[in-house]
Amino acid sequence: MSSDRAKLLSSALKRLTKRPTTIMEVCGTHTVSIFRQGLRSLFPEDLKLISGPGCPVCVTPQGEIDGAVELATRKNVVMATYGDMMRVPGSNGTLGELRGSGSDVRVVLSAMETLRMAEEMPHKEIVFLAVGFETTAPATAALMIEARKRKLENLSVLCLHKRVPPALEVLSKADGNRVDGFLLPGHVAVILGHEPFKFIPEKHGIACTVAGFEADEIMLALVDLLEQIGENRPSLTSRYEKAVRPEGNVKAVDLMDRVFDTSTSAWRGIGPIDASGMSIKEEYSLWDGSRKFDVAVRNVPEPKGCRCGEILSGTITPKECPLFGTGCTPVNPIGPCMVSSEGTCSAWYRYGRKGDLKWES
Amino acid sequence: MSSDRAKLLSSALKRLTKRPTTIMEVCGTHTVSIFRQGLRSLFPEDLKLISGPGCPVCVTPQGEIDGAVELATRKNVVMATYGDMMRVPGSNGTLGELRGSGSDVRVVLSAMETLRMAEEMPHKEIVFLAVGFETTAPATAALMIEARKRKLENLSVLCLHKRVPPALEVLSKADGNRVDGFLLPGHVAVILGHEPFKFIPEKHGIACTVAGFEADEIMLALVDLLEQIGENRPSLTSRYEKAVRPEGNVKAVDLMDRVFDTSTSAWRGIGPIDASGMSIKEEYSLWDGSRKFDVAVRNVPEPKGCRCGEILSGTITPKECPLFGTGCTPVNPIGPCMVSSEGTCSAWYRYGRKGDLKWES
Amino acid sequence: MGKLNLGQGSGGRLTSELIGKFKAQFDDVNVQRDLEDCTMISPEWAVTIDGFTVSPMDFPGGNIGKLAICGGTNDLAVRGIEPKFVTLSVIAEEGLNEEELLRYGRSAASVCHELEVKLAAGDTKVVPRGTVDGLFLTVASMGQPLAKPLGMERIKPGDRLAVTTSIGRHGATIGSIRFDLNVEGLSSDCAPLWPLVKPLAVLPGVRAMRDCTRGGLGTTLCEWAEGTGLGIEVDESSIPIDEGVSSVCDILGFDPLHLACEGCALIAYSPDDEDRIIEILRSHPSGIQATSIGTVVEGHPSMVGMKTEAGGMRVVDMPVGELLPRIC
Amino acid sequence: MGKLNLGQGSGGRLTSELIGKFKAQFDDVNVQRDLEDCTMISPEWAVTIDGFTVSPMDFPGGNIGKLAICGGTNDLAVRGIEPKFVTLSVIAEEGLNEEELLRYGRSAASVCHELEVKLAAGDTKVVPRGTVDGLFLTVASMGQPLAKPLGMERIKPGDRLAVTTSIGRHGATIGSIRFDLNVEGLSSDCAPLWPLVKPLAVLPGVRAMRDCTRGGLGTTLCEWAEGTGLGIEVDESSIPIDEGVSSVCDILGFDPLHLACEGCALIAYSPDDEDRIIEILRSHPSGIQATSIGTVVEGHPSMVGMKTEAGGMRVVDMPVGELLPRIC
Amino acid sequence: MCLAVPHVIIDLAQDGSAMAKAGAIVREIRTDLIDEPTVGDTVLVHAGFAIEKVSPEDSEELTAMWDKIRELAGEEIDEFR
Amino acid sequence: MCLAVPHVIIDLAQDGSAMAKAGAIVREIRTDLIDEPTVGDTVLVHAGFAIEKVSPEDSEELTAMWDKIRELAGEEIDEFR
Ligand code: SF4
Ligand code: SF4
Ligand SMILES: [Mg+2]
Ligand SMILES: [Mg+2]
Ligand SMILES: [Mg+2]
Ligand SMILES: [Mg+2]
Ligand SMILES: [Mg+2]
Ligand SMILES: [Mg+2]
Ligand SMILES: [Mg+2]
Ligand SMILES: [Mg+2]
Ligand SMILES: [Mg+2]
Ligand SMILES: [Mg+2]
Repeated sequence: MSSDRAKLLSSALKRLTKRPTTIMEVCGTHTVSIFRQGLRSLFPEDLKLISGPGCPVCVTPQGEIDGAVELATRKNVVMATYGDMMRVPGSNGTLGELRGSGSDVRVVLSAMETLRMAEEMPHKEIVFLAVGFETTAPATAALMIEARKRKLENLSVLCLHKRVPPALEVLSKADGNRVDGFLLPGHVAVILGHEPFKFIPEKHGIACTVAGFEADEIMLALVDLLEQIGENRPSLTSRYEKAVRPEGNVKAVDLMDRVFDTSTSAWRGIGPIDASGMSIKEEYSLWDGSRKFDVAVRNVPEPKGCRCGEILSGTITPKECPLFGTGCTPVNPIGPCMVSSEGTCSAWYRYGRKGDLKWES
Repeated sequence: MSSDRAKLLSSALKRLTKRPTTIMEVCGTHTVSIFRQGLRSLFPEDLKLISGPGCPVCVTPQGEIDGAVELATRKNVVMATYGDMMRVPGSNGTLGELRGSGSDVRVVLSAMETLRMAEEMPHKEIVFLAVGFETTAPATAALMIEARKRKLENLSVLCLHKRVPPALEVLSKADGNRVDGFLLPGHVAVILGHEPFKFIPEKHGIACTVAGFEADEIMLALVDLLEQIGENRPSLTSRYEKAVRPEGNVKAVDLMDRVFDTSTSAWRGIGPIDASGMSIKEEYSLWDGSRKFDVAVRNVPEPKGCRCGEILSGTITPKECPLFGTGCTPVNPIGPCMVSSEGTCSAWYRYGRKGDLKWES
Repeated sequence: MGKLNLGQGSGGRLTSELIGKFKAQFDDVNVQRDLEDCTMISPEWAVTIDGFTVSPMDFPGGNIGKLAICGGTNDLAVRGIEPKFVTLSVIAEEGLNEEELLRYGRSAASVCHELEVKLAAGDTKVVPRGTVDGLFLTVASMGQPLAKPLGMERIKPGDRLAVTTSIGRHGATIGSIRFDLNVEGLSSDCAPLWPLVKPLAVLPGVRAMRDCTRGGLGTTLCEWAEGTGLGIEVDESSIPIDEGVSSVCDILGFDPLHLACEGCALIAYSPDDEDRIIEILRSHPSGIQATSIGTVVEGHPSMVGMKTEAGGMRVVDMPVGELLPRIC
Repeated sequence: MGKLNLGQGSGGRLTSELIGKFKAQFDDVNVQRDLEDCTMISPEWAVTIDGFTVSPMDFPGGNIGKLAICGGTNDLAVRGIEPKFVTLSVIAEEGLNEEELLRYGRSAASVCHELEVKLAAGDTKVVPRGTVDGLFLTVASMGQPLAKPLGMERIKPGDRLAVTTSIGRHGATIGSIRFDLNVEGLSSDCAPLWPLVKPLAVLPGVRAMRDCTRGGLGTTLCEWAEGTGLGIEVDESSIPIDEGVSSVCDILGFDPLHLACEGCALIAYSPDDEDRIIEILRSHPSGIQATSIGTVVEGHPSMVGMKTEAGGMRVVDMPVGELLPRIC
Repeated sequence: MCLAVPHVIIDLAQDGSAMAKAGAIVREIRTDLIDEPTVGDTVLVHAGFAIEKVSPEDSEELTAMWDKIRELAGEEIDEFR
Repeated sequence: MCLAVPHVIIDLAQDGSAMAKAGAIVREIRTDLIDEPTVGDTVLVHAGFAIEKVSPEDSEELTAMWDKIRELAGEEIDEFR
């Protein structure tokens, strides 16, 4: 974004922010993008952005991480996952540390890379640890369909995928919800389209705009939201028209539907949410790592003093956590929000821990 | 040995050597022992010691080494052998080099160590590359009996064992044999006793003394031999009475007989010798690596210019090989006699390449 | 205190912490108390040491041999110290091609030749297969200062900062190979800095230089801010970044400020000398992309701020842990 | 030219050959032309570098940290150069216990302390699991000569030779662990030599010293014979060998002359000074086994002869290739 | 979540994969999730899959929005100048 | 061939193994090949197996031989003195 456009948008935002307004950016990539581009310093003081449950790594319960870590330690297992997962702490260390103790854990850029791994290591069990929202889940579905087609017996998926809309419903109807508008996740909307989000303005009266990830796309979406809020006509708009079709990506949704059922799923710090999970259908059970290896998921209490639950539901900002920046830093993280590179606490610490810097020179 | 005793023995040898006399030390350990203890410099000029075919590593044909090397490269195979074998060159490199290219080749001090390896690596095929004469073969036999008892399916033996007496028969009756006496291998005699060697004086009129490996034991045996030669009454005597019983080690021979048949075997540089081999009996065929893995043994020509064959049969000494010390050194060995640490050429090069040094200081 | 992890090797905060703990063991015998990468052992001589491992050992723009001599002498060069001697320790894996080893040796020698640096001592070890990944080179270098050694203690508020070339090229090159990305025109910036910065060593306006290696420009900026207790401000739009580097960052989710450089120095200097310094740098082939990128300030002590392209302001921090591709 | 093999790492002939070939790549930039282990870079300063890897990292008598500083400074000490500074490069494997690493650091530091040597620079890298076996340390040391540096060029026919302690203890210790032998009373000789040999550095009768490391006393003797073109004669019965070392040699078929030492120097000196030198050595706790073992001669040039216990004479050569147990 | 980068398709394979260019990078991507992938299409790639085609031009709505914002910001922008 | 070293048996196990001492070394050896291994026996160990017991004393024959050698060497030895 040119800084001319930025100035334009910045003053538009100032004009439109007539009273203290709270917008939740749902998506972790939005959180990071806003911080990394220094956009917070361009917002008027009364416009407050809080982060939501939009880092899939952060919302995975510790018990599920522990199950994955345990599976990766099994002798014959080669675990493949996205880089994001390597640093998330289970009760007994992270997948990255596990690799340090000799387990075979590999970073992939695409789920499909595991197909070749399975073929090249016939004596090993390749487990793809699948994490992410509706954006990443179609790729996992495509992988499982292909694995079934190729009859790959040594490839399976440990599925931690989650669905975004049910989580937004929980937040929308929560007591004490102080969100005036949602900056909706652009890439989830690319897959799901507008429909699954319409209940938010319609049932809960909260403004919604689908946003892209460039600085101007985010700020335009905020302009949109502030207009809705100012005019008190909550609706669902999109400022990511270049990529999102209102009906979404039908092919991708279809793939997910072929492989996954909808189920209740636990969100770290939030608790179980109806219909927010993706469980592998019976006909793909041979490729379901959880069933194949009987992965146990225990209920693990959250780290003491960590307020990630409140962070993830937007109830507090990191600065309100007494551990932030003192007991809890990226070097010695306490909670997942400080570990994941898209975690809210991590982003606040790395890009804004001393508040908004003022340009001196 | 005290140098007093050495002086005594040295002068006794001088007295007894009345004409140019050639003794063959059959055993590689004798060769090395004589050189390392500097005994050659204590011998009279007319007493010439030549080395025989007594380094089991040297007499293994290149084709058999190649077969072992090929087997070691197979994916699932872990090859275990004595340190002696690591440096012997096959046509495509040594076992040591193979380890350098990622094959799993391990040095053991005892055949029995492979039992634990087999139990600890159930998914690997452990192959014990068995080499040596009648001293080492009983250990291999004990291993195979135990492997059969424990029903270890992933342990086998690639058997390159050889028998000494048939080789001595070939040398004794060879045209142009210039050996006046044999310094017989003490440890082989520990196992076999005196009987299998008696044919040498009796049928071929060549003096024989079983010798130990200490300086005084070797020199005493030479005294014995020179007396026999001087008095022209070739017989079989023993100067290793502290260890060798005339009947040998019946238990050890029995073990060998249970596991091995007698067969024709090829000796590097010498050719096939009747009854000089040990082949694994039918009832142990499940533990016979050669059968199990169908190891091919091709006929490989000797390295060009290398005269190891003549060295091993005592026809020439290393100094008579034009490559010795120039084209062929321990750093860049051409033939096996320069590679093996008990090889004749190697011993000559390492301990006596400039002839017998004279003490200056 | 647990087991070592890769994050501790990636040049950012975790590395600093580990190094701090390790150095603490040497407290009573340690003369390298400051945060500079080389130490004066007498008024005439400075010394530095660095270990080099890179996978793959050949990469566009260099190889481990070239890298080792560049990296090993750059730590001297950036303090205005003329590299005079290197010593080289080789740890090679059984099974490595001998010809390959010798080729890396030739590359190393050719950088020595370019720098007129002499090899003073060496050590070569071959270790069993599997106990080292190919080759590790360690270079200790000795050099002599042309003037009073540069160092961050000279940095003052108001000083300007420049980089000598576009950033992140080494890290992006290695990352692209590791994650199998085909990037047109991308190669490591691996280069010796002395020929470029020698004229600056005697300019009184130059305060300090640092080669941005592991952890990238961002880490070096933070080290200076934290080491001096001053604030630093840089302007994102002024930082030279090649298209290949930004493409790799886009796809893997890396911050170009955190990608390793191997031939890029950060320079702090008096604002009065800016034109002259940039001119000197640009007149050398490896400095044609040299650009001023920011300023030392009194505000936000020990912190680095960056004015973003969007006109906002954000904190620049060291990377924490291994750089891992972000996907979801 | 093929693939590197372990023999090239064991300190004997193959190692010399490989080092020769590698050094040839640096021909036009190499100032280390002699065969000594350290080089004067100015009239006041000498430098040396050595890489250290040992498995296991803890062994009776020391650990890799102690070993690195001892070995890294002994190359200076044996030239009569007082070690003043060390630089230390650490390459550690992901997964190594951090506490273990720090403990090795403490051991290293405590040798520095004993030697009054300062740590001048360091580098710490953590590399992925499987790319290094635990830990590699590289030490480059700098020191100052007390007098004209000792060196083999001073050795003359008629000079006598002594060792400062019993030989082969480090090699036998490591070999016994590797082949699972339980040897009573055996421990590595790993020790810093400077405190022991410092008084000799200023004795004009002392010609040269060398620490017998990889390849053992035999290799050092050969290097001197070949380097000076003179003959050397040693007397087997005078060479101090502990019972543990001979037991290991008996069982594994090793030659004690080929086993590594890490705290034993070979010294060449004028015969007139023999008594004084042996007395000086024996007055230090790590020199109580010091013994004269032989003589430099004009005969059999470049060859080492040994008068055996049996009263015979044989050639002493460097080991060729990896030391492997002999069985059959 | 969901880092996605625009790529231009430069070559199509039969098996549902394609070569695509993002800045200086040419890489293989999967096209399973989009309709009629065509050489020249700009697609958004996430985790190795093209998840949607993107239109390179601003929508009319967006152009209109920019006008509105310019208007809205009018005075403020002047302050900056 | 056949490096063998004398060991003294110091402890016997049931399974055909024994602990034996050679110089400063105590190690496990196999006793499968010898009759009635007994603590205190000196045995010759090759490739981990005791291959024979050795008698620590010189045989009568050997003692006689030394006498003969002394006699034989008589004059020569004098030359050395
Ligand atoms: S700052 Fe740390 S402890 Fe506090 S909520 Fe965030 S992650 Fe949890
Ligand atoms: S010196 Fe070399 S080439 Fe000649 S016989 Fe011996 S091993 Fe063969
Ligand atoms: Mg595993
Ligand atoms: Mg194999
Ligand atoms: Mg350095
Ligand atoms: Mg540096
Ligand atoms: Mg450096
Ligand atoms: Mg060295
Ligand atoms: Mg050195
Ligand atoms: Mg040395
Ligand atoms: Mg050294
Ligand atoms: Mg460094």
